[in-house]
Amino acid sequence: MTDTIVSYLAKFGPFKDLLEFLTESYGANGPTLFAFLIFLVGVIIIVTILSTIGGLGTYAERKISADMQLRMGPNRVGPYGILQFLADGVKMLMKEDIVPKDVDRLLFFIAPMLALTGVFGTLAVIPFSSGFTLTDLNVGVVYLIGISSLVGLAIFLGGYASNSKWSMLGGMRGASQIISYEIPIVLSILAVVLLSGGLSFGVITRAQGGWPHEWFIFHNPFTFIGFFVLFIGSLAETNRAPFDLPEAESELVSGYHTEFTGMRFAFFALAEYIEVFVVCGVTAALFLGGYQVPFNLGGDTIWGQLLQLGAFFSKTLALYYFVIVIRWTLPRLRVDQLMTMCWKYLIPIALFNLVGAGVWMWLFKGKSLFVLLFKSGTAAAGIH
Amino acid sequence: MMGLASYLIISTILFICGVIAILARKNIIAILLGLELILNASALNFVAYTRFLNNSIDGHIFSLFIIVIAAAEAAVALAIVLRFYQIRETVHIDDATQLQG
Amino acid sequence: MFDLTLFFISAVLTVIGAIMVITTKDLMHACIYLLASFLGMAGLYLTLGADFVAAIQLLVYVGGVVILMVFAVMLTGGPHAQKQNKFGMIKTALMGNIRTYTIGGLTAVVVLLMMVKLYISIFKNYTAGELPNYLPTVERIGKSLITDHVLAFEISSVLLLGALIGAAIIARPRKNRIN
Amino acid sequence: MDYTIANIAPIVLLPFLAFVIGSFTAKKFPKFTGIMVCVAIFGSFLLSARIFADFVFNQYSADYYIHKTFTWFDLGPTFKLNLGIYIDQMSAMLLLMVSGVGFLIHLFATYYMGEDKRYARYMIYMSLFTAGMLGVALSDNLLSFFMFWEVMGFCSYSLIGFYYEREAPGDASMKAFMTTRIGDVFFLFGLLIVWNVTTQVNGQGSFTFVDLYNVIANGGFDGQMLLGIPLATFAGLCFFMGTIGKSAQFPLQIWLPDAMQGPTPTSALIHAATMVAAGVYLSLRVYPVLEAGHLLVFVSYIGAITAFGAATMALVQTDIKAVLAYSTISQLGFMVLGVGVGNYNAAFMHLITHAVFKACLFLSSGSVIHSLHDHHTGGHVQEMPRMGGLRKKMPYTAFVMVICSLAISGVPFFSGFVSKDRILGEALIMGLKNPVYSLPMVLGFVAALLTAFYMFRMIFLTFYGAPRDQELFDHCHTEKFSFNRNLPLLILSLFTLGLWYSGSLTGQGLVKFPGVENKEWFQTLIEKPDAHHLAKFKNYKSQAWGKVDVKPAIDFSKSHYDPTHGLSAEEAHHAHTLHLYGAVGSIFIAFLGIFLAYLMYIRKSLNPGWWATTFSGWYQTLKNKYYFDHFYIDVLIKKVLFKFQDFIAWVDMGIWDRIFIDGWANVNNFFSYWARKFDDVVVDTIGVDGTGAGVRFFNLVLRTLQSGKIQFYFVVIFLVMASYLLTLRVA
Amino acid sequence: MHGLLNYILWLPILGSLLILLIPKEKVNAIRWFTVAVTTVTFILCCILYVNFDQAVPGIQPFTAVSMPWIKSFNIYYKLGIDGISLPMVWINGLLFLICSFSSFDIKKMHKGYFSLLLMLQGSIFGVFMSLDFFLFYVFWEVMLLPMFFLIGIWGGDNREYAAIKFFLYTFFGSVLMLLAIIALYFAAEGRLGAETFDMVKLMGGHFADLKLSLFGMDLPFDKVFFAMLFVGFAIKVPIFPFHTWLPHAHVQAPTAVSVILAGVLLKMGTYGFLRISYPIFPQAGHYFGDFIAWLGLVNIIYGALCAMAQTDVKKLIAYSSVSHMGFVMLGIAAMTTEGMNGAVLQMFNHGLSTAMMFLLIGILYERSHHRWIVTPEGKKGFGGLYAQMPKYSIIFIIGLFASLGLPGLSGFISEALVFIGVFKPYPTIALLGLIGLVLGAAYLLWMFKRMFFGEIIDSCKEYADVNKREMFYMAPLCFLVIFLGIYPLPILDVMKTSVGKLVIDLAKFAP
Repeated sequence: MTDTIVSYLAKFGPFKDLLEFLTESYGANGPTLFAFLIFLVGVIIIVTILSTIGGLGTYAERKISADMQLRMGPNRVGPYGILQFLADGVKMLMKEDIVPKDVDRLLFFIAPMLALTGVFGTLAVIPFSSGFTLTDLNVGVVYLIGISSLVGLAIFLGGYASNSKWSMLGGMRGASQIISYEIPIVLSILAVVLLSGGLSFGVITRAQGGWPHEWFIFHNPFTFIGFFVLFIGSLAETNRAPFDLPEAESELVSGYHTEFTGMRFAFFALAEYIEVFVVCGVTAALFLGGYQVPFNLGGDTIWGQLLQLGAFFSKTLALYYFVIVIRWTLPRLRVDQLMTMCWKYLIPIALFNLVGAGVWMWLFKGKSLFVLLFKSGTAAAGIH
Repeated sequence: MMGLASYLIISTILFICGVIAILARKNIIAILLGLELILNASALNFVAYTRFLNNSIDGHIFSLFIIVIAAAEAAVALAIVLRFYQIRETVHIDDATQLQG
Repeated sequence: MFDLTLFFISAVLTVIGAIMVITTKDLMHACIYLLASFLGMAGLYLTLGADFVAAIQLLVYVGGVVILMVFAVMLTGGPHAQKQNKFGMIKTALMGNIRTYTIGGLTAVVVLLMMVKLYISIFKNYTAGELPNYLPTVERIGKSLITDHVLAFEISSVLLLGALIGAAIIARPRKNRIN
Repeated sequence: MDYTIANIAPIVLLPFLAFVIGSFTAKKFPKFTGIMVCVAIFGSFLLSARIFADFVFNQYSADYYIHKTFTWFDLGPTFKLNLGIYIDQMSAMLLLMVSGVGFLIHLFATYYMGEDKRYARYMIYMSLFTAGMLGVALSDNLLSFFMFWEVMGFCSYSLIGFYYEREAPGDASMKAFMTTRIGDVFFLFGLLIVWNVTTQVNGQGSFTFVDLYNVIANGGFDGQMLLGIPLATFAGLCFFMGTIGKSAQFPLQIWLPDAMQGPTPTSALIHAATMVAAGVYLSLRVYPVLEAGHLLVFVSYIGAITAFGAATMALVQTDIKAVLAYSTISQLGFMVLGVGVGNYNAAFMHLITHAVFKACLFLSSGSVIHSLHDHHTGGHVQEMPRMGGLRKKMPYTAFVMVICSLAISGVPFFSGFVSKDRILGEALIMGLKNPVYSLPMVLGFVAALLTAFYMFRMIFLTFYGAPRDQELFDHCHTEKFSFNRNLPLLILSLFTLGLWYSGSLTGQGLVKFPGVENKEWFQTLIEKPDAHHLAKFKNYKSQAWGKVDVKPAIDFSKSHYDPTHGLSAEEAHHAHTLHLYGAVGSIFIAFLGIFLAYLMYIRKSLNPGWWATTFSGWYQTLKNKYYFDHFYIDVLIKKVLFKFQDFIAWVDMGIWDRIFIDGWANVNNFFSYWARKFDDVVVDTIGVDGTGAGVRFFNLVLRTLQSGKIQFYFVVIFLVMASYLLTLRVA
Repeated sequence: MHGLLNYILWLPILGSLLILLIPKEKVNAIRWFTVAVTTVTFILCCILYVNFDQAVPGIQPFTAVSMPWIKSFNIYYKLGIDGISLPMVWINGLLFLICSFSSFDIKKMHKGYFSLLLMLQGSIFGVFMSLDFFLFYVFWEVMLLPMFFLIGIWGGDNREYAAIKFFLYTFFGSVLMLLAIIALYFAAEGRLGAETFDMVKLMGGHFADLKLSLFGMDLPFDKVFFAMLFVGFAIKVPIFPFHTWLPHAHVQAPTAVSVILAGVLLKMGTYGFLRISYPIFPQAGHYFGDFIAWLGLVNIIYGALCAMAQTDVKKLIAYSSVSHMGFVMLGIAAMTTEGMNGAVLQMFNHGLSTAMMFLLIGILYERSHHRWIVTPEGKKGFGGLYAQMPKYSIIFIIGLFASLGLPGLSGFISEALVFIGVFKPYPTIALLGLIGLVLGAAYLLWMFKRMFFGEIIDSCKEYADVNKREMFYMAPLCFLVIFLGIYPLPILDVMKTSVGKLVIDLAKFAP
């Protein structure tokens, strides 16, 4: 567990002194407890920020769609209506908590929680910067995929528990869609894993560089295709348009969360928007160099960390913007088209990419296309 | 507290629960749940022995294969259950006695 | 201390989950309890230093098996289906009764005895020693899988492929059989 | 004069290249192709003329020759195949004749075939043929001789079958090829014998004539037997079979009349002047073998029978070309008779003179045929009964044809007299000396009589008298002189004069021109390869093919004319006297024949119809060619060969394949049937099914345990496992 | 250069597998892919030819490939060529190239056809290249499979019968051969010190005085197994009386397969004599020499007589193959330099001329859909083709005369060499063999006369002359037939050293 907040802080002198003091006074459990506290603080910070971002996501969605449709969008609450999400949140908290009569109560309560748990669980391994990462699990990628599939279960349970036909259909669609699209996603992530030689996000990010030509997306033709496979798969994973079949308004009223109101609905919505952020972040970390800054500006200092955070968030938010634009651009797919797309196109392509990336590794000793093209460029060679 | 014994007790509980689920339930899916429990119990045993008895990695690999087999078994078994349900419209275990002697 | 906390939470989750699986009357709930049990198992694996196994446990059971189970439950009746089919059989089977639980319990006791007998021999030879440090296992597992265990690895890949195709073929509805 | 590859090889290569180039240009530029072929052959003619001049006028020695070889292929120490050229006086003359006559015939062909739609193809075939014939003349060995010989055979086949839209040329071409093929395979066998004998003598096989002569000179054939026949006889017979096939001698003469289905220039070149003569040329080349094999009597009989039989058949022909065809066979018979009676150079001289006048006759007949166009059938007319009086319409042709007929009939001062008289004279000598030769002698004289008769019968029927088919006569255009129609005829007829051959120009002949010295010419330049001649081959070494000619180290003295031809004075006188008698006799016979023809067809004092009806049996026999065709085709081939081959094919497919090969299937079926029975009854029913029945019985008992309830099974499993484990003792 | 044989051998087989990946609707892609593969193979064969060192007798070192295959049985993957096999390899490359063009006419199941064709090519290469007996046998048997299907699926009306007959007959021979192979394998232990399948090691007459106890009799080992190998190869050649599968197979097979069958496959039998039977059992070879020579003579005359009686053109040419292969047997039986060289050259030349004939008949069949010279009803099947198809006729004449051995075309030299070689040991047979030459000319010319001369019959009036594609693949054969007739050195030179060595080796064992 190298790249976490604790290990980052451990590089600074005062912190070490503090640890020594704690060790002297409380024994071996002292530093652990302290690390746990710092961890807790980090978690609170990240959850807060991400919840805000999730809320802002709804705002951004409405604003961008308005932009595209030549409307104003929310503009009453706060400057440019930026506080609209707070207003919405308050409204939802204030609402009556309706539980329909024939629902399966246990599942009805658990489902939103499960969704939120799944999403927040993934945040543990997202590499926001070299210092500001909650934990850099050495099986980070697998963990992320595993824990995020809780969302799919949550959606299904939500649909099942509601005891409503619309919800049921939405839940089923969501679950089948999520488990199907997990396969191309995993396969294209594996290609990246193959190139970088590690399952942790830290390793993968550090295998790339600050410049675009050092990113994995431009490493070789297979990863270039792999990026798009991953991105399309991510859209389906998060039930975003054009794959928003589980909540297709025009067919299923509102899909799996038709019967949910108030805070439970808010949880679902929040989970969705945060998940979009998460997948964008993952895509950025895997393919677009993550938090890497050109020339490694700032190094380990706090400024360097801020630059890295800036780099990560700007890439992620750019993707986020792109996701929203796609939602308001493309029409929704049919169910059979969705499945055809996954099983007949994305999976073969992803398999091909995986094999291709392996062959590339074997043939060119892992050198990127750029390095091969400009072999004489010592700078390019030196970075790898 | 985190000794071998505690893990073995947990796994034994899981195993016993699995056995009871298999024998007591009449729903095929519930029986499958019990099977999963049994498989998990054995996987846990493997990992625990690895940790406490020898530090080779083989126990991990064995539990990985157990997971793989469990996944395959779940897929095929559930497919069979669905097919059975399509044909017989029931998932009662005692209705699946076509193979009796 | 952190480990211990994790162990307690996980153990409780696992055991409670497992017991609830056999006691609950609702199949869907049983599935959810099973999920809890699996999550606990993942935690237990972590406390045993098996990070990769834990992650795979999460990936396969949470992301795969439980959803499959839930699907199956839903497709074989769901909560409000009719109780009887056209043959007069019970559509959604009972979750057991006194008689079955008795048989199960008795068998469980026998099995428990058997296991105790097994464990005795283990504990006779076992002396608690210095436990090794937690080390990352991914690389070791990976190398082991493609060197010592490559045959098993390949066979399991074939098994999975067979299971995939088999499941798809078995579950596919035959159009000419539908009335 | 130096001879190099550059000035000898083109003799053959020019026509061959014309053929190769012509094959590509024939379709697009037919006129050009025709001209190119003529030019190429004229080039060959010039080169041959130079060689001829060099040999005949400059060297004047019968011993002089050029022999150059190169290795064609080499298969290791024991097998090396050399090819090369051999030029002596005989080949030099043959080259000149072939290229000269060939050129004139090609020139005529541009007239005769000019309007034909396959004109160019015709010309290139002719060109290939000429290349083959020149190759034969240049060959130093029997193998290349044979190869060119077969190339000629192929060209002959193609040209006889040139009008392939009709059935008859197809039959004729196949007949020609097949008949000669029979002779050819014997020729090939002769080659094998030669190779074997040379291998035995020299340790290195060879096909060259000089090696053959060398072997004979060294007595290589002595005492060798093959299949109970002396080897030399066997070899000689094989070679002579080649001659019989190619020169249409008895009994393989049947193909030549049919070969007239080809265009007339073809008949002139191939079936009169050159190819058929190549057979005789072969006999002349392998003369020592014939002599060593004591075959000359046989040869003379064959020749005489052919000469006589063909002449009799010619008597009754009505087709103008058929008459000429039989006359060709007859004249070839004379040549073979010349070989048989040992008059080597007379035979060769007759070959040359015959080539010239017979080519001329054929071309003339072609001229006649080409002019006669039947508007009813759309074809040309060859039947003499529909001709008559044509000399008015085509004076040049008539003149030339009469000249040539005089030559062939043996009228003095014409070439035919010179050569034929010498053959007959020698036959007379032999016949008087040795009674065995008397029959050939008599037949030879009678054939000469018949020759004069039927030739003039043809002349009179064609050109004299009143037109018998007035419509045809009217449609015939009056002949206008044209260079490619009449010039070749006139040039050829010029060379039918006897003075070119008789030695009169060089002072050897009976008729001497004043102021002419006695110089070497035909009679002694063409030296018979007898023992004396062969001696010089005893230590012979051939030269490798090179750029520059290296003349033999021996300085050949120029030969002098020896009037006694190496005989003693008394013998020479005797021979001379007999020759004179023979000459007088043959003059008489020639005139008698012409007179008879005159009586029959001009004066009409003898009625040919009366003769035909009176001797109708003979007439039919002659008409049917002595029933040879009938015997060969209808009896030998259709009755014997076809029946035999059908029988063989029936045995092969019907008996061998159907019964013996496929019959195995029945055997198999039999065994497999019983094996199956055994399997069904004993093994399966009793053994296997019996076991099954036993099992089923227990099954009925035990199946009750199989309730199909899985949980029951689980319980059993757990209990059994538990019971097993509980019995284990704790270690 | 060292792996060249590997490339030549496996390229077609790889090609035959790759064809299976092309969708079956893309017929043109399949055809041109086959052409590409055969072209590359042919170019490799030419490279092989160019690099051939004619001074080296026996196996060329630069081609030798040897690696263990099944070590426990001493089986090696051992390839190599010498002057005897090189012409065969080369003509195999050439004929398959030509056949892939000719096979454009195939009407059904293109994918399978071309795949099998390439597989056939690869296995034939294997037969001619392998120096390990076991490998040889494997390729020998593998070759049967594509052949069986090619005849059995794409053949004429009676194809199943022909295919099964071909298969069973050849298989029967192969089984005898296998027996001999195994016997040699075990006999080698006693004679050479180790059990081996290596042909080169087995050569040299090591097995002369071995005895074989069979049914209570003491039989000479080498004579018995020479006879078994003889039957195995004789069926392939085919030698009378084992020849009856050939007419059936030829008549029923599609054109390209007939070409391969006559052009290359028959040569495998005679190649077997030269490569296996004689070098391994030279004493037995001398012992059976007269017998084989007489059989060769019977082949010549019997085949010619049967050919003459046929009314089906293809059957006629099939029997003519029987007749011509008799010359090869005659040359081999003579065991003289000239005879052996002539035999090998005849193998090559017959490959060219008979391939021409079959291709030409295939072209005609493409237009007429029958092959009767005289139909079973007794009418003319063809007539006046000369006027109808002039170009075709010219090519036909070249093929015909090459076939009947006209000097100046390729067939003559080999036949002449055979006769020269045969004359010395067997003058009688040489004399009788001449009948075969006459009959050969007779049946071919008779066929030509009946089909080509005369008026064009009604059914022939729509036949088109050869098109460009057909011209394209016939032209090289015409050229080769004429060129090699005038200048045979390109083939003679490469083989003479090897053949000479064989003859000298055999002469050592002359009784």
